[in-house]
Amino acid sequence: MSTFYFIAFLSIFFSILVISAKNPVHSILYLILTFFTFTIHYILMNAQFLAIVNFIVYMGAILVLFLYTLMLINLNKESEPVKPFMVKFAGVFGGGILIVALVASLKSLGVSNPVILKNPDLGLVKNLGKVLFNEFLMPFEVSSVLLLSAMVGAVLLATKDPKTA
Amino acid sequence: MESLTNTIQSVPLNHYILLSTIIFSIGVTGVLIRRNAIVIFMSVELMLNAVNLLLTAFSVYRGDASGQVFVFFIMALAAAEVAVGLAIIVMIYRNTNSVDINVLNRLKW
Amino acid sequence: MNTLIIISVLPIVLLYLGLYKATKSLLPVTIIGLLAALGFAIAQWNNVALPIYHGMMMFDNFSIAFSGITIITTILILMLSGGYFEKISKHTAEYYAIILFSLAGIIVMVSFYNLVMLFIGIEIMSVSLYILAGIKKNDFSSNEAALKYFLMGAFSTGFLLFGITLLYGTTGSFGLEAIRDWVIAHPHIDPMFYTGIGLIIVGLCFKVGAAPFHFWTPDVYEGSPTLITAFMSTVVKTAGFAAFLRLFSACFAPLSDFWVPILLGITIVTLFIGNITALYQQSFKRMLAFSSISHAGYLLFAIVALGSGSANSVFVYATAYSIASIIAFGSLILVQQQNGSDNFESFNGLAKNNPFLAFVLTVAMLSLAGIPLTAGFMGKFFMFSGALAKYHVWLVIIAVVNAIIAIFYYFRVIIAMYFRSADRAEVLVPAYYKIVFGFSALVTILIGIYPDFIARFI
Amino acid sequence: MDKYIWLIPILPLAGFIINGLGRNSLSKNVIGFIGSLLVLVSFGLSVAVFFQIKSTGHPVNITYFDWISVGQLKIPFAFLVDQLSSIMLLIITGVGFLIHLYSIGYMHNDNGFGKFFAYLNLFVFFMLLLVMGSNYLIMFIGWEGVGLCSYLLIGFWYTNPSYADAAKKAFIMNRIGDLGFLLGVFLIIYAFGSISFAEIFPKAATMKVGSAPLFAITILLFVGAVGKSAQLPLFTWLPDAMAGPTPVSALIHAATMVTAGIYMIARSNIFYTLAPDTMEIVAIIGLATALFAALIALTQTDIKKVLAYSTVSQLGYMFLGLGVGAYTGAFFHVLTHAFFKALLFLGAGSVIHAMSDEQDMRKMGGLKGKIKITFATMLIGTIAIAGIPPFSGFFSKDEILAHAYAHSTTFYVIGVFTAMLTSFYMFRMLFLTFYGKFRGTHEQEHHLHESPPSMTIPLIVLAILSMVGGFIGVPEVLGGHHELEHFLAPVFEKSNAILGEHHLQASTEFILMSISVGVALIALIYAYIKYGKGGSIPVADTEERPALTSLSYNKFYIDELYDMIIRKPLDFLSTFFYNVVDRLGIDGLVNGIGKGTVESSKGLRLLQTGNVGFYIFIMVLGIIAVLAYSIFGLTKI
Amino acid sequence: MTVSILIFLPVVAAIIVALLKNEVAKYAALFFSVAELVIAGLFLSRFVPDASTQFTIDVPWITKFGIYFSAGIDGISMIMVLLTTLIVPLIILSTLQHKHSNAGAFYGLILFMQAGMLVVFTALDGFLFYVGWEAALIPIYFICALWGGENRIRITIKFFIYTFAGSLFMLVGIIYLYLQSPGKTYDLHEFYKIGLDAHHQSIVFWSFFLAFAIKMPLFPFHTWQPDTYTEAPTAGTMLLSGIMLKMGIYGVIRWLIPNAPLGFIHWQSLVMILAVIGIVYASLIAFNQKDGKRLIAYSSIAHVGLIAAGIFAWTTLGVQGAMIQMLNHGINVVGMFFIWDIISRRLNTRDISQLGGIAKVAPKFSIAFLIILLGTVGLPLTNGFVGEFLLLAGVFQYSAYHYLNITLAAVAGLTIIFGAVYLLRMYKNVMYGELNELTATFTDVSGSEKLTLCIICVLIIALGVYPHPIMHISEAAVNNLVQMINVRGN
Repeated sequence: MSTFYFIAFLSIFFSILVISAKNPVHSILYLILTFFTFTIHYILMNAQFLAIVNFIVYMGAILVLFLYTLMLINLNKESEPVKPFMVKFAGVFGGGILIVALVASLKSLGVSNPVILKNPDLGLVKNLGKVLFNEFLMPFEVSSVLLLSAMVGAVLLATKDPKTA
Repeated sequence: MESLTNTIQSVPLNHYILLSTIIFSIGVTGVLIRRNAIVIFMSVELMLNAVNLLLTAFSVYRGDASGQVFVFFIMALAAAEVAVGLAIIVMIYRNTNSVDINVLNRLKW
Repeated sequence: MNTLIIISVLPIVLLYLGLYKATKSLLPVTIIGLLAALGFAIAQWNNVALPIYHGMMMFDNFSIAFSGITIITTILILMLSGGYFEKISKHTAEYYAIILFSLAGIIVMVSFYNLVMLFIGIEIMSVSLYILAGIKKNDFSSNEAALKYFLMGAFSTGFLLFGITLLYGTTGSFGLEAIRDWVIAHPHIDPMFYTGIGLIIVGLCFKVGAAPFHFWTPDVYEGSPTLITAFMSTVVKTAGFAAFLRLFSACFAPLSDFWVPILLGITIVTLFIGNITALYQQSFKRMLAFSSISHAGYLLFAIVALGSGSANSVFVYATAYSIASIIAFGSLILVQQQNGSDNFESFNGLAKNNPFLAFVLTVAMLSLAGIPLTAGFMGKFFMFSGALAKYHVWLVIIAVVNAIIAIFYYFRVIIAMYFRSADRAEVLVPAYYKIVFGFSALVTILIGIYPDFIARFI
Repeated sequence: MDKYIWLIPILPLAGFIINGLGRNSLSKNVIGFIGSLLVLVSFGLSVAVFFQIKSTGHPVNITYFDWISVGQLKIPFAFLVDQLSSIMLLIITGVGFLIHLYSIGYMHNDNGFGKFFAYLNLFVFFMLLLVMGSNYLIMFIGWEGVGLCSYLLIGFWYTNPSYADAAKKAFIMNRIGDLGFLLGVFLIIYAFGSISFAEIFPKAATMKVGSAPLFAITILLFVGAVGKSAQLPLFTWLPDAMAGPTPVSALIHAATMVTAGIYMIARSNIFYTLAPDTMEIVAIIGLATALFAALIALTQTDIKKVLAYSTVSQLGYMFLGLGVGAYTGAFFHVLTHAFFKALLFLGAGSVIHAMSDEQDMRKMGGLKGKIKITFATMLIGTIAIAGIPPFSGFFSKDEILAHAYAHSTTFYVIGVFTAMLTSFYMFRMLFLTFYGKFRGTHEQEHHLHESPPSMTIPLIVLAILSMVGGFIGVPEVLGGHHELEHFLAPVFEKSNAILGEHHLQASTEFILMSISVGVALIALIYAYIKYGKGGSIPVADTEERPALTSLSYNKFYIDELYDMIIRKPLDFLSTFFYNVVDRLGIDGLVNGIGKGTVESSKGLRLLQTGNVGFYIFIMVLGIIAVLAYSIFGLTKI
Repeated sequence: MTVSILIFLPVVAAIIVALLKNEVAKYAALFFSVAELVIAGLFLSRFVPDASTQFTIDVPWITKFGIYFSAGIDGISMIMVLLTTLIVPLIILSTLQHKHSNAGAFYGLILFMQAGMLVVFTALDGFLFYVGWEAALIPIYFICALWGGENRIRITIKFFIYTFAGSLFMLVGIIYLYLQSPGKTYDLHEFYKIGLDAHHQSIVFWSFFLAFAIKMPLFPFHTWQPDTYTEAPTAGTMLLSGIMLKMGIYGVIRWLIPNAPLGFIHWQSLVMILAVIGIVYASLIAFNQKDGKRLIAYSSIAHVGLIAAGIFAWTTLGVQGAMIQMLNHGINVVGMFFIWDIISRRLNTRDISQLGGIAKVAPKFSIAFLIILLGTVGLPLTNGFVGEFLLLAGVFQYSAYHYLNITLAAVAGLTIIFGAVYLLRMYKNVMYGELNELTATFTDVSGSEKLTLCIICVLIIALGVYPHPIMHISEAAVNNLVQMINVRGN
């Protein structure tokens, strides 16, 4: 139990660092840490498949892509102009209010049932695979369109046009 | 592993909700206060992950696998989005040598 | 289902055609493919509709009707693309492909029967649109549009997902049927569910461009290539509303006491922001963007006054709006090509040299303004009827006030074309354009005179 | 005879159409001949009708077609000729014919000869309609129709703007009265459900004296009469109407149209009898007008203006007569007045003709030897109007004064005073014109000539009528037995029954008569001393006048007063309404809404800053609002 | 033989004419409009003047909403149909000497507008009524904006938006009635049966009233009108004033009062007062107008105010008066605008102060002008009188009944004085006085102008002398309607 709270604290801590770090590269590094804490959360919930996917896809691929892009366009320095204090304040304030509003509207600050693993095998690859390729086959297939489209698009946009520019 | 997962047994669902709400909102705050498009995008990713976490918690709580499958799809989306998003950012950087969103105010009024 | 398969496979074919430099065949192949898809869709008309693939999708008349109209609209828009994409770059195949990917997403959106499908459909559509908005890679506006759309879209996706998650958390399922059953079975609903609905509303309102989540619309519409703007403001908007309506009528109808006030507020704000802001625009394109916001407001009527007629109202309205918008954007493309400007002034004196173009554009504007004997009026009429039936009298009165404001900016085009003179040469209208314009104008008037032939769908 | 009665009005109408269409193609002789002849035929028919009624005693009532019929209200196009109207027919067609005849000579050199005759014929048509109508609406047709003809004829020489203005003024003032008339008609419809004389008068006769609707009806109808018969306060149009050709002044503005008001009240006598308050008002207005106009006439220098004011004054007398219940007397005066005033106008016309269109008496003088017939006839007319027996004016005026005396001594005194003034200004006119030295230009003197026979014959005929016309109403004290009264008795039967006979003693009557004759003679003598023998002439316009004279000469500044209290405020209101209320106020509001919307658009579009951060911030605010609603809104559900 | 012939002939004609060029279009339009008049005459000859609705057509249109293409002619509609079919050829005739650019479109629009107005006047279905209402608006907007004067763009858009605003509220009212109707249809007679409570009827009343009041226009909703009349081409002005504003009046009779009788009673006095204020107000403003067309525009507001007052008095007298006066006003006002058209075409000005003495050079013209003027001021034996008399009588009945004694009628009656004042002033300034340099060039009317004026003058006098046949047409229908909605309960 205390493990959860510790990890939760870390999650929040790192995510705050993500948005407050001046250097974008640091932000990414903090984000990696944050995602790592998420992976731990998944493991805690015995969602092994997600933990692995999160580790590989998010931290391994996506964030590295971020980092790569940052390096590519030389933004690895504290180049970002600082927003006016008022804007920042308004942003933080808005975010804070959002937390309060969300939580309040969920009305679940009070104690509720603990999360109990009814089915310890739930998050295992085998189990999820069954669900994914049975019930969720259709979305799985369709999401290939998504990826294809994104792929084509990314290539289309990121390539330099030889003629122009 | 077993002992690790057992610790979860006594964490109320609400705390998961609270946690992901907070992280979600931190993501939102990040979007609000940053000007670097990439960092903003990262904040969005933070938001998505908060949702993922919550979905997983619900899934576990309900003992229903579909939540975790949904997380899988979200990750697929995130991958697609990152590909496209970074491509766009790179494209813009080529044209403007900047990824500051405040520079992007040609379209207004 | 065949429709979806065809539309998903077609872009791959196109990409191959592009690879082999068969640029000439792209448009015909696309159109033939879409017509085939349309044919398959219509073939299923009135078949007994059951959820398929474990309740993931359902091709009922609703979905067929909206698939049909989105496909037709896409065909019309693509017919305007002759020569348009070539001017941007030589990657025309990709452009067609991505549009079709987007359309695939839309087909999913209008046929979903599970929130997962809704989500994936929306994302396919959105991600494709992010790309399409930015295809003019060297155009600063296009870049900006793409980034703005992307950032805000991704941001709003977060809320949509959060909402879906909360629904899942309370009901334990993503299936529409399961959620509806759960709603009916639980008179005292967990607050989390309500919050979920609220956040889903936010997410969807973003997609359809309703205030105060509309901010991306004008900028993105203006910055994107005009043809893409046409696609966004017609097909995408239609799909957004179809999805919106499908979700709410299937799941949340019993909870209307909760979400109607939210949507009511959003509707009113949307109407006012859209119409009033459109009033002062100097750019025709940007005016259309704001007008599309206001039309979102009218379309929201169907959801606010959710009832058996809602689907029909949305269908008629969206059809009317789409075909009129196609004419508007099509003419804009032509005028822009000639004048290089999308200001109202660039339409001055158009009637003298291009009476046909001026006439169809007038029909389109009248339709958008909701003048009787055009389809737009029927759309508004259906919407008002629905809202009044639910006793939203004030809403209708506000809508009336807004309809009055709207006349002013729509008529600016007409005034420019007919009553202001300018030295200008005749705008060349390609044959494809003429067909599209003629067809659209005809349909607009036809629906305006005898709406029964589409009003009995669904 | 009943079968041909429609011909009486239709013949002049035919004349109008023929002359109107052929005004450029027909020769002047033909036009004059057609115009006069048709009126003459009408006159013949009128005589026939008159004798038929005189012999049978029954009125003729013929319905032609449904004119207006709405719900309960049925208004047929129908004629009613009874004793009253038959006499009016005679006056209109008879005097009318003479004036047509006169006009042939008078207008001979005018370019608009055909038009003039067309209008005259049209006028006769409308006037006949007025008196023949069997209900108030047909009467109203004529009522307004004569107003129109009056307008057209006053503005006959329209190139002169002031003439055109006079025409307009006449029409508008008449219309003010017409509104009152119309409202009266509405009230009659409302009270009786009909407007046919034959239906409503018997109904009215059963009502109580002084009942409220009758008061309102009579007052409203009287407003109409005030406008048409140029009474206070609506009399100013009549003097201005002298802008028209002189025959018009004679026919319309002396003999016929202006008496329509008296005719109408005489026609509705039962209403008035039952509304004594109105009677009082009528009498007072009549008396005031008589005096007021006479005062103005005292100092006028334009020969036609003098006659015009005298007409107003005489009309006032008639109203006085009506007001004191002397219906027959008033009508008698209508009759005699028609003769002598037509005569005087035509005579004045003859003078003007002779003087090469000069109307200012200060430039005349010494004409009696040059235009003898005119002088002689004018003299007769003057004596008649002055009320010197045995000429016609004496009898009729005396009858009114006698009734006035019976009603109230004050009325009588003022009446007699007015009679004295009348005598004075009339003889002043006569002396100024015909006596003394010629004061005109040499050219005018050279040009002096007596008028052609077509003009003098009517003068002579009218002079004879003015002399003998009074004998149809010789009162019993003078040994007559008042033919007119007996003839008209059926018309006023019910009124008289209610009013009761109030016979003055014969001695009183004699005294009254001698007083009035006496004052007339005194005035005559004074006028002679001052203008005939003394040869004084009114001062030129440029010179100062004594205050009172000036007041009279300037018509008590009535026109200026109206200008100030009515016309100017209305014009001001008009401009104010247009510029301030309409343009700035209402339209400003309408435009303001439009402008406001555009302005708000200007403001609202600034929301679209182009900054993604800001957009998202607003989105977040929106989301917070939605969430806040779900927090607070939920409590309700 | 159904009314659809009457409705669709102009539509077909409009399309044909729109495709023709210049002179051909002109004469084709004239031919079609006369043909339409002949057909209307045919209808009239077969018309039985009782309270029934004849020549009906009733086919499903939008089944989902119970909308039918349902139209027919009763006595009230017959008069309006006559008005429309009579005035339109007259207007086309009056334009024969004009050279309109793009004549095909011009005449096509006129004919299309005629169809719209005929729909309004014959519709028995709320939706159809509304559609006709707007269908008549679009063409006139284009007529005014395409062939109008200098400020036409700003003014016509204002006109369009203003009137459209009103009619949208009416649409709301119509839909509302539909939703309340027992059979869920847009059928007029179903609407009559709804029987809402007074409060809801008030809402319905206002929603309709706004549309009609703006269209007429009634004070204080009139400010679009003088500008529009001034800027519009004369044919447009004639269409607007001659026929279109009668749509509003007709609407009051057929759609407003019977659909919301309780609301009507509740607001009757206010509306009456508005109408009467409008009469005096507009008349006063007309006093000092310099522009002839604008003067006639204000005079038209005053006249329409009287018609409105007569209707809102809701007595047989008043409503019958309104019926006949609509016809009369149509003829007179078209005549008036034609007069000004002739003047402004010859002299290129409508400034009254620049004119004068025209009577001298143009006697025929001056006579026609005078007759039209007399008709307008309502002199007896001209058409205007019968109408004004009945209207005022109706107002009088109302005011007498409502213990206002005669105040309201007396104030309303000021129109006959004021009308004379401003019109005679105008006549004097234009026709009388000496010629000046400008007016000396004036030539008398000839050809088609003469014919048009002749027809108008003959109509003015004929209707004034013998109005009975016309009144007979609508008598039964009006009686029936007034009896049905007996607001006094007696």
